[in-house]
Amino acid sequence: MHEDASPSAPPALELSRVVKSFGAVVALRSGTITLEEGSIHALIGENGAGKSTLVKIIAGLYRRDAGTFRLRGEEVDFHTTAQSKAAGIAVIYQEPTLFPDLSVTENIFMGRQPTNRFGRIERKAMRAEAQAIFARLGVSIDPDRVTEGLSIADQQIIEIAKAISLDARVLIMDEPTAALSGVEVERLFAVARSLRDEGRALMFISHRFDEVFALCDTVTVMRDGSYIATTPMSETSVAELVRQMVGRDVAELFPKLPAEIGGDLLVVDGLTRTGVFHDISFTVRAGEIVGLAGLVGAGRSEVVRAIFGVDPYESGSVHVDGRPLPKGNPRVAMARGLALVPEDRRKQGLVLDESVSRNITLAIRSSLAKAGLLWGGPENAAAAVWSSRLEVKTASLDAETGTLSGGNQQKVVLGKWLATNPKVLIVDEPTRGIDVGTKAEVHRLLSELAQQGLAILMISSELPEVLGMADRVLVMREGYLTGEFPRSEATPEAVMFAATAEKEGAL
Amino acid sequence: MTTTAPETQTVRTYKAHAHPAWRRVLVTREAAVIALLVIVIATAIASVPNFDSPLTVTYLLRDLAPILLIALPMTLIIITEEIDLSVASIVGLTSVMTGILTQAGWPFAIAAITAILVGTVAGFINGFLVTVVGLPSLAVTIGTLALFRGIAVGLLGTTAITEFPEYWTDLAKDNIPGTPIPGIMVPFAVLAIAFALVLHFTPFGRSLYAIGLNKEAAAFSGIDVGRTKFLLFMVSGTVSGFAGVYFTLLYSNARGDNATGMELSVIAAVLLGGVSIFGGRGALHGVIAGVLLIGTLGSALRLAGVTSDIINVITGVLLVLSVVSASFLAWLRSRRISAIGRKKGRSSTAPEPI
Amino acid sequence: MPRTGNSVTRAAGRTFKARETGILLALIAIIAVATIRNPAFLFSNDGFRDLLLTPSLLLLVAVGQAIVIITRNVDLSVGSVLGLTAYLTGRLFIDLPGIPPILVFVIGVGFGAFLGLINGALVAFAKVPALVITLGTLYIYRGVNVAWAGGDRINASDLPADFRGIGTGQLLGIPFLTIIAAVVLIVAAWYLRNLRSGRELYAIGSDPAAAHLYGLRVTRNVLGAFLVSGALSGLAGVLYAARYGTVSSGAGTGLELQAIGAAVIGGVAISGGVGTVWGAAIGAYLLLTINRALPIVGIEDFWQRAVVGALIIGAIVLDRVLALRQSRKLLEAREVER
Amino acid sequence: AGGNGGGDDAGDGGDANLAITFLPKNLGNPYFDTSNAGGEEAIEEFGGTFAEVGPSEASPTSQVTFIQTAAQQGVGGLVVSANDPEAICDALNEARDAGVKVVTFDSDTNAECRDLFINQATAEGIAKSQIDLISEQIGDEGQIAILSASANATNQNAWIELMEEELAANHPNIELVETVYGDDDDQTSFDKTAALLQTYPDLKGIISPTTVGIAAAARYLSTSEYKGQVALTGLGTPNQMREYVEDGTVTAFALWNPADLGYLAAYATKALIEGEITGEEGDSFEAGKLGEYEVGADGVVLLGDPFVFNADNIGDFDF
Ligand SMILES: Nc1ncnc2c1ncn2[C@@H]1O[C@H](COP(=O)(O)OP(=O)(O)OP(=O)(O)O)[C@@H](O)[C@H]1O
Ligand SMILES: Nc1ncnc2c1ncn2[C@@H]1O[C@H](COP(=O)(O)OP(=O)(O)OP(=O)(O)O)[C@@H](O)[C@H]1O
Ligand SMILES: [Mg+2]
Ligand SMILES: [Mg+2]
Repeated sequence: MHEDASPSAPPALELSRVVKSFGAVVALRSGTITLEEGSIHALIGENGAGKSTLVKIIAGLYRRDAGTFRLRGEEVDFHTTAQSKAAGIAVIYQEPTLFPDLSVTENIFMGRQPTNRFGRIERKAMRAEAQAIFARLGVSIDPDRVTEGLSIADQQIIEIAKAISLDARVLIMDEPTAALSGVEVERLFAVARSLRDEGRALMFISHRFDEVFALCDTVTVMRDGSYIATTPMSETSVAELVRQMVGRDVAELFPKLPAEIGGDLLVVDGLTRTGVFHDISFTVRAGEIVGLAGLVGAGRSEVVRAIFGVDPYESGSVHVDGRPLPKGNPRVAMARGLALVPEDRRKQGLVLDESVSRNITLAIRSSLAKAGLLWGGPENAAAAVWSSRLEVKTASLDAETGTLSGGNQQKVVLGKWLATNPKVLIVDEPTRGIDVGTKAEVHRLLSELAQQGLAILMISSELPEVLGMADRVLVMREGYLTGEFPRSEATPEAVMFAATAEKEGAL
Repeated sequence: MTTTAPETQTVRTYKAHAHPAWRRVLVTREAAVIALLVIVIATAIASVPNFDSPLTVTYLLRDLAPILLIALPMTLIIITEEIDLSVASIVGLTSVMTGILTQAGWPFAIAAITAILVGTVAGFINGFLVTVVGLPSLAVTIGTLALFRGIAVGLLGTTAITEFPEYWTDLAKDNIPGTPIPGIMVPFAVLAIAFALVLHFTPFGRSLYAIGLNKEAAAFSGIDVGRTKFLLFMVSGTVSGFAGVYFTLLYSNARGDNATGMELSVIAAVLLGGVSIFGGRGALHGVIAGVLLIGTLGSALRLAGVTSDIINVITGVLLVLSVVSASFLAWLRSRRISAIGRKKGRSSTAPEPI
Repeated sequence: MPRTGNSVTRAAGRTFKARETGILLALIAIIAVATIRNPAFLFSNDGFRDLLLTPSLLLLVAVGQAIVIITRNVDLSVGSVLGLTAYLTGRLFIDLPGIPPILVFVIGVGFGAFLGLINGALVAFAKVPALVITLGTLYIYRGVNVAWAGGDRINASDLPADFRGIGTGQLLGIPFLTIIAAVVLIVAAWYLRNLRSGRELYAIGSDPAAAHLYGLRVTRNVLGAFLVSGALSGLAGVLYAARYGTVSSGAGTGLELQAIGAAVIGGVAISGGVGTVWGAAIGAYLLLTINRALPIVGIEDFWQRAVVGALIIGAIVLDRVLALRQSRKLLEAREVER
Repeated sequence: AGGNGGGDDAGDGGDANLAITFLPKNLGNPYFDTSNAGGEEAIEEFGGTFAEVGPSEASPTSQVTFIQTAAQQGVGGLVVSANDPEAICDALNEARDAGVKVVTFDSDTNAECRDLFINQATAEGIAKSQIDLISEQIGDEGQIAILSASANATNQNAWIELMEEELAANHPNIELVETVYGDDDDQTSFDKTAALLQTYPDLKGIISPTTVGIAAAARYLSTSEYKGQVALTGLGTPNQMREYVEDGTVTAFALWNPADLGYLAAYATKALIEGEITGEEGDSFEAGKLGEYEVGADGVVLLGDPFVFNADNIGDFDF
């Protein structure tokens, strides 16, 4: 019990030693955070630290396994998100969760539309209110259009509008700024500050330190599902926070090995897809790691998906090792030595309900077949080789991949693609959601592979990772390639400027 | 310029399987269906008069043959998370085609092959609409169910064609010499083995499961999801066409309404056999056992004087129970796991936060 | 009221509504052609009456089906539910002579709702696919019906004349059945558009996972959708008995595909979240009116089903083409915004 | 395989297997309910075992399963109304090979697939009575249409053909505009009647030579503006038609007594099982209360002439 806490007003929201596990994965070991009214509280931590899990427990989406959860001093236990909403908690989830077939207005008010005495929804009032909120946020989105096809940024803005319209005492924002431009972020901050000044409690999750320092009053750091420390913003520094987050020095995370740079292995020229990306040209050479940086939503994933052939493109060309690659044909791309470790491993990288063995051999299944027939033996043998090489932690090869921890899942995806023996390896967010130790291992592996002569194109939203690993850094913004820096010139300022500045300048 | 062969010093070794072989074989949905089938057969032999006669086997397999045949491609289609409701209409259409062409004086073999090709074309239409136009297969095949049936009924109008060369009708009906097993079981066995091999022991089969479980990940692994499904719909049309020719010969009868409603029998049997309607789960031996289970149960009950309506009720109950029990077991398991998790959480006395 | 939307998104909104308008025009065109060929199709008492009357039963079932499909489910058991309640209706009049028709309506609708509730409970609580469950109950309900009826059937003479009058009678030239169907349609459409739980049905069908995140009562709503579908099929069953007088154990066989067909033609997306009961209702009228118009236009009876099939496919292909056009326009609009 | 029945009554069969199964076109059809009741009455009289099975929809392929089951059960005789003359032929022959005596009634198969056919009336007799009734009711001129059962029903098609010949030969002013099929399904027949009246505004009369069809058509007419304007006749049962004869929708229709048909079929089957007859032309047998019958050409036994029901006599019947 916190007898020493201010006895006058209980904190708006208080979580203490909350535990949550999914099967064998312990997502949250001891989640602890205290939100005060009239204050903005930052929650930071590496990918997979358990921030979103904590948020979902507050939202009533998950039920905690243990620990206490108090709201204005009273212990609560939410079974559904409706209960937390009713208790005055508004949540912006990390991934936008809109109903694509419904209008923007309906999305904002779903389940609590203004009604008249007879329960009839008052459409006019609803629409007017939506417009008022958009005006406050300073954005122009047609409240009558369906949300299908909106950009990620617009979707995120609707999520924010939704949370604001709730008029909640507690507002939780899980990476709301990830997809927003500088101007939009500023507007959001203005709204957040005014809400704080009205006496509400806010929680803000972000990976960008500048934002955290600009907006928040207090900061809580988490690592590996555990609470590490809570400090007033004024008494800490970026270096201190990073030390708390990572638990060691950052430098050793990026063990860059010297590699001999060879000829062009991947040549992309003038790639264009209307509305998504434009005139993208670059090359990746043997032995080279090229980083592709940019804000979330810049279109980096779309570019590499088009290169690999999963997505279409309208014009431009792709050459692998000197030979042109046909459009939209991943099979040929694979045969020519291209491999893509996709950004969303749960959706794109793995068949979660299949065994580890089947996943690792999925991309090489044809070459494992003898006389057209494929038996379990060769599959398991091939899978065992790559599992042990990457040290995948699994009890058996027929365990369902979905039961593995995130980092081990990522290793399975890496193994699956390394098994194809590629010349060019494209990795999209290779360390998203994996723990610190594994992260270093992945980095070491990428470095080794480059040393062996692979051409590697690495997309990452973590600037330190890009700067630490890449021989060359490309930057994308809004579908355009806006910068290219050799390792020596790639400073955080230069890269961030290329990723954001021009847009702000234009506005 | 390639990755080196994986280092030989294996740090970890991996068991291929978490459970011993007998458990993997016996504790499965398929094994349960087969066990149920054996129980039904044993009970029927013991208590239903005349069930043990060879005629039972002959009639049962003959009548089930079209369902058995169509269940093969249907299994593959449902495993890729699609569905084909138009199969019975394709049977009707090819039956009518066989009749019309035979009546027009074509040699029967040519007429039959042409009819089967019509089935392929029907499957092509389904495949095109589902994969190229990108429509949901449930909606598409509800449409083609009406369309193909409508063409069949429209072509033949009031008449039924009943004259077919005796050689062929006998061929369709004759047993394998010296056994009570109808000759149609020979092509069925060949097809069943081929389908089983393809589904369970080829790279193509692996891709079907991957598509059913996660088609995005499948596409990212270089699997041409569209082309694969297209192919399956065409195979489904072809096999349904073959079943249509057999159906025509078995009853010496080409009519527009032949095999009406058979799609539901096929799908019911496939689902009973352990194939998940959400795709990615199921095995052919389970499906064959599922078809035989429904057929045998029906045959035994009819012999015992139970009317066809009760048989329908039993089929329906089996179907509902089979999915509900699976989801009930999954629910039990998840409850156990979360209970364990909660216990773990409580016992771990985390240090008081700073 | 200021409009912030640009012209493209407004155009997209228009194509959305164009779907119902489109098939309404198709329906009107068919009626026009048939009437030109044979004026009695529209301009005779019976012609006008049958035009309204014939699709009324299907309309009721299709409205229920549309509600279920909007939640991203499907109800294959509607034909069996209709058959069973129709038979129940007859039995009630035979076994309880003098029972007031209104009570029969209440029992029939209640019984249909109960059958729908069984479907809904299995789907919502056991979390198993609706297609499998309702395929199972299609067999079960029909089997129970046949077992119960045996060789018997309900004859017109078993039903009181005033009850049968509901099936054939009219008010101001409009058949009672059509009036009942219209009332149900208006109530359902109003509910889906104007009440919170109606909108929640759309949300659930649009993205079930997001609906869960929102804290919408997914289970309760899905249960409710099946219950309504069952109740409407039950109502249609009672009215079937009133209209046709004779009820055999096969009544309503194959109706499920017609109902789904009507909904799909009317623009209710099989993947949920999109469509209106108006569309489903027009779809029902289109399906059955085509059936009656084809012989007049000179197309043989036997080809009707083929035309219906082509119609269903044409409708969903059209939908798809419109959707593709819309998404391309939206992309281009984004391009311009940049 | 021993049957579950067995008659030990008089007759040269002695311990003959008198388990007889009736297989109508479909269940839930009142016409067959009546005929099967006649069969059951006869079987009770001579001490056999009666069973009734059938598909719920009138299709030949679904009848095959029931024929096969009967053969497996080893019944003594099977009485069938065929949904298709050819499609169930092989199944019937297989049953005969297994020792089952096969008698068709109401709707025949090819002569070589059964032992006997119990004909309710000659096709000529039926066709002529239908045409006579309609021409009388519409004044021997104008458009008429036929509402038949299924498109493949042997008996229906034979009658329709003969009706067309009769019209061509003796009623040149009557035009048969269309034949539609109600599939012996009440709703379909009802809707088809509606469609007919729409399509042919000048229609004077409808012939529906099927009990389901005529009842459905009468029900439609009775509440429509065409009541009394469009004549309706055909083959129907008195109980179903009583209301419409009394309210003037229908003046007269015809039928034989279906109960007698089933009764006769049962006795004929018994005679076959006991070896009293073999189905040869000229064989004769005793059929209980109906008296003695003789087998005609092609193994056909004729029940008698159709009977015309009208307002004057309908009160005398109850079936
Ligand atoms: N539903 C789930 N099932 C299994 N494991 C899960 C589930 N949700 C989260 N996890 C795991 O729990 C851990 C914590 O995840 P969480 O999403 O809370 O991290 P986070 O701090 O929000 O990371 P990020 O910054 O990437 O958003 C991760 O290892 C994740 O893989
Ligand atoms: N569901 C969607 N609907 C419409 N547009 C989308 C959608 N998802 C992404 N986009 C748009 O596509 C472009 C690229 O998005 P994406 O998030 O893949 O970019 P990214 O640079 O790969 O970001 P990340 O850091 O997440 O990898 C953006 O303009 C985004 O707005
Ligand atoms: Mg997170
Ligand atoms: Mg990306």
